[in-house]
Amino acid sequence: MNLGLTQEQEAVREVFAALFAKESPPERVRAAEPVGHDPALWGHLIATGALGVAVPEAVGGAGAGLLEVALIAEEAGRRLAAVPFAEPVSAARLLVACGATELLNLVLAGAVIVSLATKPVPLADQLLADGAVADFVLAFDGDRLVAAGRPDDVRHLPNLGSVPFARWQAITSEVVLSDGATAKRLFARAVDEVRVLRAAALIGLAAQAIEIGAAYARERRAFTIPIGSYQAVAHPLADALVSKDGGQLLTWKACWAADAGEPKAPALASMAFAFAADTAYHAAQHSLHLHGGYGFMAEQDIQLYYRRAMGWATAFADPRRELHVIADRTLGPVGSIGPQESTDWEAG
Amino acid sequence: MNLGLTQEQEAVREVFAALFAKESPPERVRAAEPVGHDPALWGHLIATGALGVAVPEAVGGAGAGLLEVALIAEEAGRRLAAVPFAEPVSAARLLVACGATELLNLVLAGAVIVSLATKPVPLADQLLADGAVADFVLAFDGDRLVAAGRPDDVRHLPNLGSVPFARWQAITSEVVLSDGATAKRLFARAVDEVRVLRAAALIGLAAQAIEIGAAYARERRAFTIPIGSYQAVAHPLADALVSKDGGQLLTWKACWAADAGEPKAPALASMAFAFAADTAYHAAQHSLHLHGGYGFMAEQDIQLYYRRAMGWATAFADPRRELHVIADRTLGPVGSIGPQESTDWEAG
Amino acid sequence: MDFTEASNVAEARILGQAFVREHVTAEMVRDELRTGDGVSRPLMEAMGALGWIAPTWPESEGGAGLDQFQASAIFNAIRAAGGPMVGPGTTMLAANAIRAMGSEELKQAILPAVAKGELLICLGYTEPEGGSDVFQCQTRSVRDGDQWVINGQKIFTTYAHMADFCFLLTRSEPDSKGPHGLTMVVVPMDTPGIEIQAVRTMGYERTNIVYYSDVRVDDLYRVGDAGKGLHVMRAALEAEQNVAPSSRTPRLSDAAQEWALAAPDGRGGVMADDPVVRERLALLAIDAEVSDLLGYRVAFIEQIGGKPGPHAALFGPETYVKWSKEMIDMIGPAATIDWTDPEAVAGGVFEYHFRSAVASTIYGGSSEVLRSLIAEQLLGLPRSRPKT
Amino acid sequence: MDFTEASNVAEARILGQAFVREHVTAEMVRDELRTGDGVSRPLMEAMGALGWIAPTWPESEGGAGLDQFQASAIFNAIRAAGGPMVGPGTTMLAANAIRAMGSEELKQAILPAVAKGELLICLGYTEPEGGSDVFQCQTRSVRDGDQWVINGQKIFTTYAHMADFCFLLTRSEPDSKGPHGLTMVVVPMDTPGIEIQAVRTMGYERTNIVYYSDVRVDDLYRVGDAGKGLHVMRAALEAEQNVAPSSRTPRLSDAAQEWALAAPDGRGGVMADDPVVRERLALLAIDAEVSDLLGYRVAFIEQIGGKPGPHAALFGPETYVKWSKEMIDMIGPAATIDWTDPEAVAGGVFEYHFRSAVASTIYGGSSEVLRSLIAEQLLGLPRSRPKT
Repeated sequence: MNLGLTQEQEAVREVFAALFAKESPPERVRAAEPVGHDPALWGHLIATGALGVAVPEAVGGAGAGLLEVALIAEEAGRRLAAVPFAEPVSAARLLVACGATELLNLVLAGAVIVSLATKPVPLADQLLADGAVADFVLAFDGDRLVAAGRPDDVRHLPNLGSVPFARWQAITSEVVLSDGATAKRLFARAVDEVRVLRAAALIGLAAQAIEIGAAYARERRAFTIPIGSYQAVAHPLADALVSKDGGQLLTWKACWAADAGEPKAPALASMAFAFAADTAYHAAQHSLHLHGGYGFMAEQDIQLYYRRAMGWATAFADPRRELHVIADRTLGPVGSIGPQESTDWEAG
Repeated sequence: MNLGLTQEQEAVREVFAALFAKESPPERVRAAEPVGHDPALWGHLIATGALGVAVPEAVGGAGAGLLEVALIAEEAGRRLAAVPFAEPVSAARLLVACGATELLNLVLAGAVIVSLATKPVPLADQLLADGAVADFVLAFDGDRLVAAGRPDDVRHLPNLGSVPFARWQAITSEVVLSDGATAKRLFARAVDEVRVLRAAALIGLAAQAIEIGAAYARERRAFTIPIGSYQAVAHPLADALVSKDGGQLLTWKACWAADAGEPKAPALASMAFAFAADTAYHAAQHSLHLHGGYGFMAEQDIQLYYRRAMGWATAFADPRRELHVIADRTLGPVGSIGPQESTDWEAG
Repeated sequence: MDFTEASNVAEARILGQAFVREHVTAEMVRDELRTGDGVSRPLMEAMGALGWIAPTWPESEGGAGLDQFQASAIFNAIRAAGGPMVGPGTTMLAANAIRAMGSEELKQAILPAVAKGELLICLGYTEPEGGSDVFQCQTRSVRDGDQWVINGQKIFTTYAHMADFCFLLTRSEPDSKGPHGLTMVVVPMDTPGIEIQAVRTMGYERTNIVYYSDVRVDDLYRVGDAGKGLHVMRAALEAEQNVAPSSRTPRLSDAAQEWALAAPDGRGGVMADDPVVRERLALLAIDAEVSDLLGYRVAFIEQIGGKPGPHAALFGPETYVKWSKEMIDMIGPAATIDWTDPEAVAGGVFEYHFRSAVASTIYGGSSEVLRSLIAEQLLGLPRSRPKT
Repeated sequence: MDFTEASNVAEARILGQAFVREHVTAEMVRDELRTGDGVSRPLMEAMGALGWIAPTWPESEGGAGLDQFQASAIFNAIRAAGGPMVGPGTTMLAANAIRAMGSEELKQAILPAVAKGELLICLGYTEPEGGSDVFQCQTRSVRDGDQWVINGQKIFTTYAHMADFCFLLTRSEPDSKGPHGLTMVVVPMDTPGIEIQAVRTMGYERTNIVYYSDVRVDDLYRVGDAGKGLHVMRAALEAEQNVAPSSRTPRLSDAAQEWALAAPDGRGGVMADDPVVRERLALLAIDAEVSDLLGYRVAFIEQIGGKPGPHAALFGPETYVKWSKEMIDMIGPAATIDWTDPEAVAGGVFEYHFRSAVASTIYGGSSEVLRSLIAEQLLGLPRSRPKT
């Protein structure tokens, strides 16, 4: 049992913390709001090789694991970085698994953005989280895993969380990457990676929302004393901090399990997503609320966090429906379990 | 719209508030704990005609409605009265509806206790809320509504909430009261009456739990000031009061709807139960918690409330499963709804 | 006990719905979403023509002589259709205080025009430093002959840029503190020295910061006695004629049920068949019912002369915030698309609710202040915050 | 980063499980349920024989030289089987303080016997008026030659009626207040003047009120310097050798899953097929996982010399209370039948958890105190309660 980051992992974290602090301050986040994409920041990410951190060295990556990209996602979340990340990182690893090195090279070079459609239903039926900015989307229709090319007419759908949502009604090209059982397995793993990376981003978001709230509560006074002296302000913030720290560990464990090929990895991935979504919402909600009337002024940063806490989670899944995924993975699918013998009771 | 009680209703409330304050003080509640039944208190209830308040005058009752008995149930809940009430009141009204005046007369005279098995499954499969004390149980097996006589060997099952639970494995007699569609309709109405009366009892329980907690919070000091000065103590108590007052109104509305034959009555009955169960648990839980280490001492009254908040609700139903009953009654059963036309949006 | 809608309330509701069909146009609704002003002058005039700006005032004063329940029914019908009601509602807070405490001359100057829907009055209570604690008021008023000279700054002055007057809380006694030494003035907004700065909010609402620099106002516009601003504010808040806004939780519940009963689930049924949807809609329906009941409770207890406590003001907004989030979880990402896009679910109503809900736990007294009031006034607990 | 159980921890766990099969008898578990003492002398002696009472002490001191993770694995194995562990755990709090601050003579008199499982030490911190604020201590100690004379009253002294010593907080400086002027004494419980009154709790636990009347104790039994009781208490709380109790949330989760996977649903399947069960078990599984992780986090951060904060002490008990209620809702009324009846679900374990859970949000520092500590120490917020 070792919960510490290695020196290399700490270094990854620091580099990207510094990058996002510099290249994704609130004014840049606001400027990118209409579509939720900051091409200059994206350029920096490509230049630092962020998309290839968890891609093997043999095919042009840095050969690290999911944990390292989760650290980057967390720092991106902390600064509300207006760039696609979870799906493109997962998509890049999926390209590796499918041996699609040509497209992978374009991705790592920054020539194209490749995202992932995370539902196993026809592409046209999905609201794509990166649909407004992606050039290709990897999609699984239940049998085939394909790389679909961006339609000519893509309308960005303006939304609460500034997610670059779009629908792709008619695609311009389609390349089959894999099919059958292999495709299914690879797609499931890729979606689990999205779960974990979205969880990491939401944890980073929560961490910063708590810091913004705590800073305000230390300074702002009401009825002559700092509002942070009121338990109604302070205690939910303490709960948020505990959730954030717990959610971070859970996300890291999910990464470790995926990297180590542990059988519990899928269950942990869905747990991490559900818990992080809840954590981020409550942290941002309370932090916004304690700002009083200022909280919903457009000029305050906390409302940016509040809207994304909701938008980033729902872009992937309903946390409540995710509980049924967890149940499938911990208890087994419905109907799969015969009555078993109960064992002895355990007290206390 | 008139939310006030009539003078007669206020009088009912006052009479029974006084009765339970006198005949169900905490020491009597404790003395009755092993089985959860206080025969002397039961005798008083019979003597006051409480069981017949909502029975028509023509058959020996007082001719009032469900609202009046709910007021009694609320006062009983406030003092944790160790007597069966919701099921026997509902059973008495069911006997009226079935024309079983002979058994009804025995009930009103206090010669027998008749309760209700609230699940539409074989009697032997049910944990009967009044099983340890009832002489007859009215039960519905999906087709027939019967009055079943107490088995010779009934073992009381000791439990958290001092509910007189027992199972009736072999009954000694069985009289068919009704069958077919009529039986089904009458049984459903009777169960809804139990919902409402259990809700009323839980609301009364919540009200007193809040009072006990508030009294303690006014007096007890921690870190030199009364603990009621701490928002962490005071605010959840305020929320509990709001829930209690809201839950009381909801329960009254459910009574009114049942008495008035409103189509919304069944939906309101299940809403009242689910909301009251939640209200009672949270009120009692917070009130116990604010007592610190004293809260779980057996000698403190608040732990009596805490255990019954749980036990009285679960004796009837899981509040979460009750939500699906509400959904059936507000949205219609699953699969019953065809896609409909959406109408215009409504802003703000 | 009777929970049925009284026949005169049903009549009022039906009249309100008929009014909506005629006067609340799709364009008006869109304009409100676009500007966030909370005001439509044509709507106010149409309401005024029927005595509906001040529906609880007697007809002799330009009102409609309705009771609380009737007035609520009309206002709710207009709100449900998306008609901007912040303006009329807020104006009436000030107008009711003027009616209770103002001089005859002031009443004549203001009230008939208010009732006709011709005057719009904004509220100048909150200052940047004060927040929930309006008695931190630092905006100064100094008597100078027949005039008051006002200097200061107010925040959250919704529709200040459209208003005819501002119902302004000022400190007239220089050394006073807290609730003492305050004077209420209703300031004509075209007076020189007033500067208005727009503040955008995430809830599609516009509000304003208003700067007052040597603003000179005739003593005619003083409301109540000088130094007694506290009493005037109380009169504004406690006027029996105020029509409390109803909870939005029931409207969210209705919208969500409508969605669930119509949206296909892709398996030949509707989303209302999904257990994950059913459970949430059931819980929301309970909270909607309780919100409504607590609202009726306020009207009922006030009608019989009691003090209902802020239950409704706490429960309604808290449940509204909770469910505005849960409904987006339940419906999915399409519910976050905003009203400007045709793909928005139910015209973007869920996105709109999510953006607006959080403000509701602040504007009508923050939930924390309301919980403290309940703890102190109804449970007898000691005060949890310093006195000011 | 590595979340696998280290091989030496797995070994410790397996040894613990083997120990359980031999020493934690069904009779011992029943006795504990019946008496609520939290102590089994035979269990303590068996643990002592293996150095497991003080597993983190070196073997030369009678310990087993294990690390935190190994010690936890053993303790958890015994706890999971229902072995009463309150006695050994609490005794070690006092023993670790004595080890850190006691005189050589006192250490010799106490510690070897503790390690062997022969001595039981109870805690005398809390007084009736003080509650969470132990520094309200009014129990007086007065030096008289080579002795201390003690008068006062303590509450919540669990297993006082079985203990050999009480680790007692006293006020030795008459005019002192709060955390100053306190002296810690480890009082032999057979000293004349000690009277013990049983207090039953709803959680099947027995605790006690202990009265001290002119109780005379040799100065040998003073722990640390006179007047420095605060430091000794801190040493007790912060000793690296303490083995933090693990959260009960994961055990509740395991018990509930076991029930759901075995209990027939009456339609040929099991209760784990029911969506209402699945959703709750999934949420509980998450909270169980996070509880465990926060527990490991404490051990890990302490191991690298950091201060972990009371996350685990807050999250574990809060989720335990929540789920002990939800599991009864989910399973139904049969889960409320207590352990004395053969019909009890899973031997009454859910009823037991419900009764015990609430105490866990108080005993290890109330949740409110822990939240305030987090707010103050980790978020830099101002103090929310008066200083004492």
